[in-house]
Amino acid sequence: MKETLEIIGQIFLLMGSFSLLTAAIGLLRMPDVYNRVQTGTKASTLGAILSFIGLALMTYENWVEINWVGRFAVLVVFIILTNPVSSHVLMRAAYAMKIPLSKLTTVDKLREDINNKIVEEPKDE
Amino acid sequence: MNNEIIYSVIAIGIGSIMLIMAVIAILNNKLSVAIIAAGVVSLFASVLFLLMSAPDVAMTEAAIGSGLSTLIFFYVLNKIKRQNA
Amino acid sequence: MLRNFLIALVLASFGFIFYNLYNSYEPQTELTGIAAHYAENGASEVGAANLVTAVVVSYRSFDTLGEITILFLTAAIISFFLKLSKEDEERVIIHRGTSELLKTASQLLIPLMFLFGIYVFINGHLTPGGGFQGGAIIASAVVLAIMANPNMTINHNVIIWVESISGVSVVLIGVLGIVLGGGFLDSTLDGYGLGEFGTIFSAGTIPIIYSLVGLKVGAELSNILNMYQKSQKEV
Amino acid sequence: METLELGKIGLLIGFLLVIVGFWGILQQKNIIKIIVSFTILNTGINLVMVALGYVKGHTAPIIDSSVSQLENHNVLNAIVDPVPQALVLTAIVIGFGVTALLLAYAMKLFKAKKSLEINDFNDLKW
Repeated sequence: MKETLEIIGQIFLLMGSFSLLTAAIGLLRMPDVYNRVQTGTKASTLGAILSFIGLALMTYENWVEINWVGRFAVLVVFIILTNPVSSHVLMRAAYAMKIPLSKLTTVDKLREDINNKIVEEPKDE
Repeated sequence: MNNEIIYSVIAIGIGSIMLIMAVIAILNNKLSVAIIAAGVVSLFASVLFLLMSAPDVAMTEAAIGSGLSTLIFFYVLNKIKRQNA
Repeated sequence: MLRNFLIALVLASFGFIFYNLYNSYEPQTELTGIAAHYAENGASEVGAANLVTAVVVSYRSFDTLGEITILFLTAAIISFFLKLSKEDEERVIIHRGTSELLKTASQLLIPLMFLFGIYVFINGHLTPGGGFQGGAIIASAVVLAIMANPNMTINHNVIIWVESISGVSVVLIGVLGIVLGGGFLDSTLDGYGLGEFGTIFSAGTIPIIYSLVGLKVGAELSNILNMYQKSQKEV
Repeated sequence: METLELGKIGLLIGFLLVIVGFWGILQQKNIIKIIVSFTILNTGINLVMVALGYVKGHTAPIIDSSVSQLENHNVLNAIVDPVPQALVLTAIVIGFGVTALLLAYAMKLFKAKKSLEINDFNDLKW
């Protein structure tokens, strides 16, 4: 039982580190700031969650003693809550500073919404 | 024993990033870049504290050194910009 | 030119001193001296699992008392310097609208952050953490509140009351150490308050003192941040 | 393997950061840049102090199950020095207070002269 769980946990860890690796490659290869933040957030959130699941499986002893599993669960919840919000605020700040979009961009929904007066334009003071 | 060597290699990498960031913080002419670079130095210092088995210090440094002090720097910068305009 | 030469001279002499210090540094292989005493007897004398907490709150608590006094003085001086005049106080500046997502998330996150800060300083004698870290986390929650709603005003009286009551309580518990224990700020209360090692109700008055320190540090850091936030109103 | 000692690496980085911070304080002319250099110097000194307390291969100074599982229950061979960590803990908080105070002074100075260059503040020069 324990050995099997350990092997499954290691597989999860491997998947998590692969996801983090793609995040790092994406940071280097993406054309502009918005795409970079997007890859950095999405892939690293998934990578962190997978790594925590793997670690929880590897440190599992019995379900009564949920010392570490509970802490990893709380960590995963915190990451799910905070990571998207922080990158959203970062991107809005970048948009307000009028950092140019990449030339390959075809759809700019925020600009459309601003033109249709759904949201107000974020402005740098 | 193997862990120790891996930690040392990680520490050398983190330390070189810290030194480069510190030099950037001093030489760059834009104040905002300098402040962010100083915050990065603090953040990596907290990782180094964790490697040197000082988790208490790492928590304090991450919250205060790279969070709150960067924020008050930006408050001052914002006010100076506003008064200049 | 002369200035650059002098700077180079100062830096070279510092570099020389540091080089010698670095060369003569021998890595420790075992704890010696006072650290060995703390490591061997910390658990039985003070009862805190986290030895850093034992050193900060019990063995060297005068240091901590002086530290929170200095922090109080700093906050007082900053409040004095950044005090606004009447017309500045009433001015309203228009911030750029914060996004819906941040507002909604902050409503969920701020209570969680307060809870986490309180958890950190209540468990300061068992796990990494303590009053200073918990106070910093509470101040970060205040920062998030300010970020989500820039026109928010923090009630100054709350901060003042929390700060002064916790500061006075720390000193009062210290005086209690003279009466019941071995001296000022003695946390063990003559060996009766130690409890079972490793549980939350243990280590004498250490959790109480550290929680009060956490509240005080959190209030002071929030006060400093609040003063800086308000100073933006000044033209 | 002598040079790959974690304590020595921390010490070296700390010393270099101190020197870089001193260089910034002496060489820069903008007050905000001087305060930034001050924070870097502060970080460097904290790093030096923690590195001096590090003992090779030992864990954090918390007595929990990992320490009590040792064969002879000898705490001395298991944890690092807690005293420098306690000192650094307070030093970081004080450092934040000092930085905030310096920035308040900087704001007042800017309000007086509308400038942050130290060469403009020559009232006491003769």
